Amino acid sequence: MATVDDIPFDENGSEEEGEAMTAAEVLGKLEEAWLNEKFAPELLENKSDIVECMMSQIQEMEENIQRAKKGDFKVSLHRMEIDRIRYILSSYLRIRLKKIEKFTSHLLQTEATLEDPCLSAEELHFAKQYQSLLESHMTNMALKHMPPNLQKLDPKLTSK
Amino acid sequence: MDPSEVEFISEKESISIVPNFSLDKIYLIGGDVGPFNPGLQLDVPLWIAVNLKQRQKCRIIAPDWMDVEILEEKKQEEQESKFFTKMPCDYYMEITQLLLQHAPDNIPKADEIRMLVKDIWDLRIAKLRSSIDIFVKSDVTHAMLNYLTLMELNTVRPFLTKALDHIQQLRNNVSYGAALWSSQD
Amino acid sequence: MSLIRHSLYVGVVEKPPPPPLTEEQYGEMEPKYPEGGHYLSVLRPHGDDCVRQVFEEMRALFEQNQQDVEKALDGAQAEMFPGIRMRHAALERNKRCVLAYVYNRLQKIAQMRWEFGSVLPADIKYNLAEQEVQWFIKYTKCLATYMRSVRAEGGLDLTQDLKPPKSLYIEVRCLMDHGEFETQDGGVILLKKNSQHFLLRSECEHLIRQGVLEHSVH
Amino acid sequence: MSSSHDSRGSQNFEATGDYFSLDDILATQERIPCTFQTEVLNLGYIDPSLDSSNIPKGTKLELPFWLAKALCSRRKQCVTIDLPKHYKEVYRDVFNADANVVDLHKLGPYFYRFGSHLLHFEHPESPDIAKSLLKVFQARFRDIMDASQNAYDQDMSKMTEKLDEMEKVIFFHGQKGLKDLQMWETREGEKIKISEMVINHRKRKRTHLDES
Repeated sequence: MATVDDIPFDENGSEEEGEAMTAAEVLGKLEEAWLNEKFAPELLENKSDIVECMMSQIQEMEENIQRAKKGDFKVSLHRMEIDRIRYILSSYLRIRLKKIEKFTSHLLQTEATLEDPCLSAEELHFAKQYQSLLESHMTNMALKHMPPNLQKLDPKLTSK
Repeated sequence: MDPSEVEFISEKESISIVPNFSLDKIYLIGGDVGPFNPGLQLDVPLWIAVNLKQRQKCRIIAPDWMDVEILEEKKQEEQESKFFTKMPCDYYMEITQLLLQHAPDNIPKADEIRMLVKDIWDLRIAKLRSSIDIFVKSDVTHAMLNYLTLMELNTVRPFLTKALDHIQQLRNNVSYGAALWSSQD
Repeated sequence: MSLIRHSLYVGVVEKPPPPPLTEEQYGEMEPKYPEGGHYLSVLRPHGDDCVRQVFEEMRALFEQNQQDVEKALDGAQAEMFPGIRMRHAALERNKRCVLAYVYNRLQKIAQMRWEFGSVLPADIKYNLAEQEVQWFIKYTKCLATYMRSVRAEGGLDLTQDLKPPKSLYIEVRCLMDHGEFETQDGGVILLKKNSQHFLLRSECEHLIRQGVLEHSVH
Repeated sequence: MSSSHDSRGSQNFEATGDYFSLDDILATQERIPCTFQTEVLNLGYIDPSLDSSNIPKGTKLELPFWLAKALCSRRKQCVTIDLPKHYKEVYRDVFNADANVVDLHKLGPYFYRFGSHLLHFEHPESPDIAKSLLKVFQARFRDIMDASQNAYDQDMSKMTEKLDEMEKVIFFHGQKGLKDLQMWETREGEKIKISEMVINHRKRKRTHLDES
């Protein structure tokens, strides 16, 4: 039976400047990104490679745990670690999502002009959907009932 | 940031334990831990130490700085210095809290330690408040708050960012007003 | 033409913004505050009637302005101009107030998804306009799509893991009869009022947040 | 989440970001003494005391900021404005003497925000107003900070009722920091809690049931 100790470390490390990172290094990067995002008022560049790498680390570890003996003492430590990492991941993505909701139109406007996209592909999709939900609701509830020259949202006023 | 999050970060710190069981190395995502041999001291992350202690699988060794004499000296130094002194550990507050909660039997003179850490904390927070007040009243735009720990900074952070935003706005008003004045001359 | 006396925002968050241009000196408004300047987290009923009144006022202001603009084009520019400007300002102000009202309600409704979960209590729903209920459903979908798209099987539920984990299992007390509950390892337990359980934190966080279970800390 | 760090100058109170802000809507509702420099046809009804269908030239009215601003643009000034009294020199002198005793809430719950908006009119006293706003806050800051950090258990309404809205926000952030720390020290913070909205919803339901 395979044990949880058979996790290969370096195989899944993401590439940065040609050097493979260990899982521990990726985790360190994730923690750094999380704290930076927490303290920055604006949305920072996405780190989706790190997120993806950690997600697959967790997944792999979970699969290994499935195969391990129940009640194994080691297993509980692995599970606790997974819980800790999952907390960082979800807190990190949550902070970003809240910022995206707050600055949607501004972010969508500037995203096109940026060399490195700030939003991940999934976040961009969310932002676009959210923006269109917002706009159509504003139109239906308010703007379309207003006199013709007042039916537009002035992006200069409303995007932050 | 909630203090529980600062504590969460501090739980990564390494701490010595003496296990009473044996187990091979564990390959965690965050790095290897172990092997564990009964009676043999080793370093593990704090969250593991606390977990093992809760299951009565180890004895925790208090960090060097968690010592009445050292802390008394530290307190003295903090009292005498105008500035913040460097703390022996960036997570002194969190680690004290966690160890005194989960392993008071492993910490010599636990109550005295608790008092001393609290005293040092209070001294530093009072200093922090005066520095903030001086900062707000002065015209400088950057403060050097060396040697502050994350937990200390964290207790004033939301409040401070709001206050500084507000001050910044009012300062901008002044320069805006001054610019108007000169353009009218 | 008369400006309609209305009190927009009876339906808004607990702190009512002022009414836009009203008939008598714009109406004195003492905003009532819950502690801390935070808005109450439960929405009052949607102020349909008030909003409709604002739209009517806007229509009236707009029509009057159109007439005045025509007169201005016929040469009465100087006389008409100040009135046009005043009405235009009132129109923009009304627009801003209504939009802020709609927008701030939406923020609260989005927040509800995070706090109540994807099903709203009936009496909360009752306070929402039909379109707001629809918006809640669409937002829920949009969020679900995003959470599913975070790579790995099943995605990542961002509405849980709100606090740093301390232990795998936690002790909980049941605050109400909730019926059977299937645990992650396949077992079934009965969540009966006042019963106590030892559950995986990750499987009962939602139930705690929704007030079915209470987390006991010793 | 952190606040929006705006640092684009005083104009930003009216520029982006604040359009949907209820606080800003309330602040721009504060009134300013205005004198009409032109007659305005058909709008006499906005003030019942006018007793006329038009607003005659020379009429003095207190208009909300948003309206005064629209009538004051550089193109053509329909009204001239006077400073609201608590931004005048007499009051500025009072603030200078001891800003801490002043009840800013009474003087206008949006003392700073409205004051900043006032600069828009480029009144000759604008630079002094701007300086005074900054000084008042600098002088009051210590008390606000200390009160917010010292007395979590005491009844703070005496303190907070004299604060401007912005000061209140700062005060409550301070209180929250202190409360969070205390919760952490007593290990209460570990507890996973019922969400705020669910609590409020339950409370309301209960009072509702009690009433009926």
